[in-house]
Amino acid sequence: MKLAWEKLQSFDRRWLFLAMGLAIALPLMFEFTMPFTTSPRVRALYDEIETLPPGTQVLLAIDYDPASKPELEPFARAVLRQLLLRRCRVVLMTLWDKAPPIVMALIEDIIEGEHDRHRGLFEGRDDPPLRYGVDYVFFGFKEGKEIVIAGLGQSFRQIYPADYRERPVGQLPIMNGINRLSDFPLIVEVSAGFPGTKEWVQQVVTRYGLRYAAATTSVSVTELSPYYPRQMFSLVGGMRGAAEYEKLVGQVGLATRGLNVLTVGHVVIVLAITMGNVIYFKTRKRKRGAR
Amino acid sequence: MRILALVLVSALVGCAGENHVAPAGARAAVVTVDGTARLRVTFEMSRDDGAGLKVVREYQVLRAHDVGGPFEPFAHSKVEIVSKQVRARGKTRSVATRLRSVDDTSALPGRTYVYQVWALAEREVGSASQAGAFSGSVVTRPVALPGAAGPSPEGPRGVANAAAAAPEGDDGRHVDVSFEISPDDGGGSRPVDGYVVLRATKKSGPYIPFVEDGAPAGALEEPVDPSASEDRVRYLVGLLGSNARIDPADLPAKRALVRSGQLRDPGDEEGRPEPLAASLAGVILDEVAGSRPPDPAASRRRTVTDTVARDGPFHYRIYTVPARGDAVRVQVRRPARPAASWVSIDKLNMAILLGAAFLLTLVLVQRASRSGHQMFIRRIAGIDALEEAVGRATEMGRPILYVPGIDEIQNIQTIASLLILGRVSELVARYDSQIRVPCCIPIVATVAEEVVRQGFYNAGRPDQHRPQNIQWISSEQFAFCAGTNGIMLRDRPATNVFLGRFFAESLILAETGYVNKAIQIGGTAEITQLPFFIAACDYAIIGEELFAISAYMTREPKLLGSLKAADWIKAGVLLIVTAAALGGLLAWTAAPLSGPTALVVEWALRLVGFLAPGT
Amino acid sequence: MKQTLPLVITFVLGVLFVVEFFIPAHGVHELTALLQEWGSVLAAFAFILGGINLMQANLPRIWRREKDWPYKVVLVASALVMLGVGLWEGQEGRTFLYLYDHIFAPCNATMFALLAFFITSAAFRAFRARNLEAFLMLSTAVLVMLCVVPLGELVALLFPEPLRTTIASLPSDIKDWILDYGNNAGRRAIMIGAALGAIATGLRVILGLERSHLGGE
Amino acid sequence: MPFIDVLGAWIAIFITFCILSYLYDDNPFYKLAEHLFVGTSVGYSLVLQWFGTVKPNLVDRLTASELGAARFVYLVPCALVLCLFMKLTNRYNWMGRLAIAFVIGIYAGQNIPAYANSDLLTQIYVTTREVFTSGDKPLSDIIGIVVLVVGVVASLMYFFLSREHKGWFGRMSKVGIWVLMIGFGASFGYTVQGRISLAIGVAMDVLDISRPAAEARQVHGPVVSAISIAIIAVGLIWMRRRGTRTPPERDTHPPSN
Repeated sequence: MKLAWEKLQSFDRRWLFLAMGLAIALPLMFEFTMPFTTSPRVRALYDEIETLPPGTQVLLAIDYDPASKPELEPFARAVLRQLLLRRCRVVLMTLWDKAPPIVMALIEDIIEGEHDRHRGLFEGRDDPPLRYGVDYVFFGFKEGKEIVIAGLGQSFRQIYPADYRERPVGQLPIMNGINRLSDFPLIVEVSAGFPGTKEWVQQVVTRYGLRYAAATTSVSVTELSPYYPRQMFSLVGGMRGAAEYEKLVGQVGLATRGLNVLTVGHVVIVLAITMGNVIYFKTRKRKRGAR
Repeated sequence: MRILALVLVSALVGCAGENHVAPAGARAAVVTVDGTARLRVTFEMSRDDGAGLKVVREYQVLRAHDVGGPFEPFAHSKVEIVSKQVRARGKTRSVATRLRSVDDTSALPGRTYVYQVWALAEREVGSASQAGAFSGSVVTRPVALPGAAGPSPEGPRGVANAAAAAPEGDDGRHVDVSFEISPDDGGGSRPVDGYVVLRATKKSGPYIPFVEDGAPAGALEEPVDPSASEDRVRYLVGLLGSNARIDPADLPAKRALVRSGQLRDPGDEEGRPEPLAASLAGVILDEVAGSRPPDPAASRRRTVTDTVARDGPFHYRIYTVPARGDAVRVQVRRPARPAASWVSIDKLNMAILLGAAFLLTLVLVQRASRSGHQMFIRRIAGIDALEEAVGRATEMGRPILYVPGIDEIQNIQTIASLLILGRVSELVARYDSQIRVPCCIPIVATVAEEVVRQGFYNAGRPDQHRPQNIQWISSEQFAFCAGTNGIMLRDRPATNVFLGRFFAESLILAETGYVNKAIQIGGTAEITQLPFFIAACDYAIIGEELFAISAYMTREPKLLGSLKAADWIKAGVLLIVTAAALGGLLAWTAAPLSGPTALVVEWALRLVGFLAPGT
Repeated sequence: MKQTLPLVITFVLGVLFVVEFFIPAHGVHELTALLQEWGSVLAAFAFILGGINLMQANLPRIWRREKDWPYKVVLVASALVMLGVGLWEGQEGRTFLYLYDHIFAPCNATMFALLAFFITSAAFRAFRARNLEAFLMLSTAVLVMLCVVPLGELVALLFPEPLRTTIASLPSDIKDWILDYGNNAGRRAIMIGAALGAIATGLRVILGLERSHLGGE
Repeated sequence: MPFIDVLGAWIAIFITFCILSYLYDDNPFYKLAEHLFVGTSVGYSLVLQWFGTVKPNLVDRLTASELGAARFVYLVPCALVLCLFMKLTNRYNWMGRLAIAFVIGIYAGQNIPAYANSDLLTQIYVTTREVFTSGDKPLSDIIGIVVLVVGVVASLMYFFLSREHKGWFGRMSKVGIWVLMIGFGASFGYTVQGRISLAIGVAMDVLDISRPAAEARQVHGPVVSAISIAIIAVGLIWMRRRGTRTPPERDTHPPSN
């Protein structure tokens, strides 16, 4: 028996890998749902958008790359959907060079695809179709990191004289009345790192008193939580936060499915730690006894 | 709605300079709005608006009694975001229209008016051309507001003690225009609607509006009405010199704090003014306000900051705009020029602290190098293990792997790591072993190569240096990680040293090293990655220890002296934090404060205020 | 000359960049901005140096048919193809993006995903309560992990209604408290300490006390 | 979706499993993916540097005639670059140090005020200010603030390097380590969520869950995944049979913890 513990001490870590692999793959294949609550940190943004009058211009900054897609994309989709259902007008931009394809896919899937082809988003409603330049616009990628953010605070039009299709701002009705960031009643950023939430807060949010909310990867949450709730009134952290948002919007999306997997994954890691400790204490006692 | 007149006027007077924005449209017209005593000025947006580099930031409308001028401001004449008005008026109108309009509600019946519409250019970010320098205007045909010409109401008195000067500690691009608001402001029989500042390059004019920069309430200052909370916010914000939002609920307390001139509102992490604890502020209010009556003159002062492009001189006029009738003009007596300053006032606290730190370091380094005796230095286990690990690698005939983090050379952790690499490679050379340095950034690899070469030279074995061992792998994080993994898996270094700035790859590297049974030393100041180094490496070097390694390894008195200096500064930090904490505790538990306790709290708050970081 | 000139350059530039922070006059900022731009140009050209370095390291191994040489061929070839296609087509080129999307991106994502597995093995191996410190670290980690996922909510279902809501929101409260205070205390101390270390290091470099990057010969 | 893109998706899935095979052990499939990955990334970053920095910041400026004589200022960075390339020679490689001194000088200097402001002053300031904003907070936050201040003080003591950690000082620095460990634990706990999320993302990609339905019908992710796993498994077994895969040598030194 004691020898067995000794053996376990040096047991092949590949079994752990297998356990983790199964913990991820199986819940994805066999769906199940778990109950979970929504936290005020996430709810704040949902409630804010629900009270926005139709036609409000909202800036949605998409600052992540494919590597962080699983954590952030579900939120981006959920919030974009909510904004459009509220008939808010969405101004999209990014400071990440790898993000434009992501934004284009978002536009294609949610705005153009669902609305025009399947009418999924506005099913059963009598809404007029969404028009580019009027109801939504994409300003493309801008090089320059935090300097660009500071510049946007002074003049949005200076930094983005034209959208990604080279259409001048003056010809985009959606931009009427928008000269700088403070003209947006709400700014939502989806951020995976630098340049991201921290730079937004440091460069413009406090300086111009912006209404600002952010969704970030869970790794950055520890770093950003001091900014909540003063600088950002809502902080959506990682897949859990995205799942909560999906719940609020009333849609079971990738994050909700992911959260189930996440739970199993966490349990596996906690079990691994427990097992490690049990083995450790068993073998330690043995060593002591031998002495 | 009945249109009395619609007049088309061609573009007139452009301001000085060939680079001005196109005037605010070729067409501008005035109509009276039926049933109300107001005139509506309609104009077409500038051709430059929404196109090209010269972006129009806002439009301003001035008024005169005849075409010859002088054109003066009237209430609400700023059309900053005109399109919002268009949208608000109804959805019947196309939002794409380029027509904008402004209502003049302060015109007097029976009198004739001419309007001048200015398009004010936004400054170009990062270039020398600045706001307000390039503007264009058009003038309308005269039009009369119908109705019997009554006696002109007596307007408010103008502003007092107006002055224009370059702000202190400025970069040479601003002029501050400051003045005391009209004595009639703040409720009375002659209400004031606001203030407008105009600028000219010649004393005789023309005086034009400008785009203010960073000024809290803008060129058009809202009146002070103590009963309206919104205005109180503006009033206080003006005093604090910041455009932050303040919770009106905290106003009385904050006002007393500020007015007393004793306590600067420290602001939060980003320098944004923020309410202090209500209880504490209340206490101080009683203390301070009781002993020092508020100074009415100080609280009535306003400052507007003008961003200018040229050297000047600039002349200013300040208009007090009444609710009805003509604005009252006050000329700022002396013109002002912007001045570039060599000292930044708001960073003075840091300059003092940093200067003291420099001095302390120099003194201790000097003393250490003169006395030369061994200074005590706490054990850093990871570094003690390094020598042994290098020896073991030599025995096994395997190389040492050294990763200087994956950040750019800009980062100080990378620089520190490269300096340590110099010491480590010296050690490696002495043991006659080899060192492999995979780098994520080419310039880091270049410096690393030089450093290792130097290390081998210092150890007296320059011929043993293999430049190809210092390798740029890839500047993509995970590709670098994959490549470095490859080195670990196939060259099987006996010791892995990870020092510098790491991100998510830290655990992959450390786990691969573990599987290969290498002795691993990981060190970083990156907080999110430290747990992984602690978990997967044999030795972890935490935060500041990283920066001390170089001194630790060499025991050079000079370097140890600088460590000592850092410790002294740390002691100072501890003292400050403890003092502030005690002050806070006192303020929180012993309210209401009196006598010495209040003094302690006040000094603690002052200390906190002094530490406010610059922007 | 070989030794003093680099030291002088470091000192002058270092002092300039420290002092620049305190001088508002814009002429100084323009100068430092220009110098920084040169720095970035230098760093960019180092990429070419890096490319040469890469060839120097790999081509001989291919000629000499060293172990794993076919993989080096793959490496060099894929680098050259990517470079050629990119320079020919530009950053937005179709082939360039195709290679990026279907080779680079999945590799990147999967490498990143390996962490989920490694974190398990690191947790198993290293998170053992050997002493109080280790115990604190592992118990905080476990607590946070359990509070992040909706396990607390699951447990709450076992309780009747008035208790249920309290229990359901408890985990996220605990998690946020640890985040705001426990986590921040250590974080701030590290930041303050590291800042002091960084300042001291910068100072040593500027003053020439540390010169392992320039000395010698 | 055109076939070429379907093929791309297949390649991506196969490469994903090649990398994942590293979890089993280092093997030729992983090696292939690894070298492909490093190679493409090198090419990619070179292209990015060319279009992002070298061309706009140097080449375009030197050739821009409207800048006039002012553009000759950009000959200075050219000279620095030349110095850097002198490192390739044997005789003049010391000139590389000039370029290195330039770079190190700039960044060493720049970091001093930056750290003093953003990390040192800000963190001290935030910590002290927190004490004064505690008036109307709930008890849990008051306790938190006390923990915070004591924690910061104690952990800073741990970083004293020129003083022996004995007596009361030693005890405080011990408390400091505890605080640091709690912080690391929290950080670890949060990171787990992020890392597992990434693995979930990869799993969703190969299983077609995150793919639009129309694409999924063409790609057949689960099938391709199964085939990829089969290919890799069969390949590994076959190679082991042929003995091409040399077993990793195990050395004798005790496992290090």
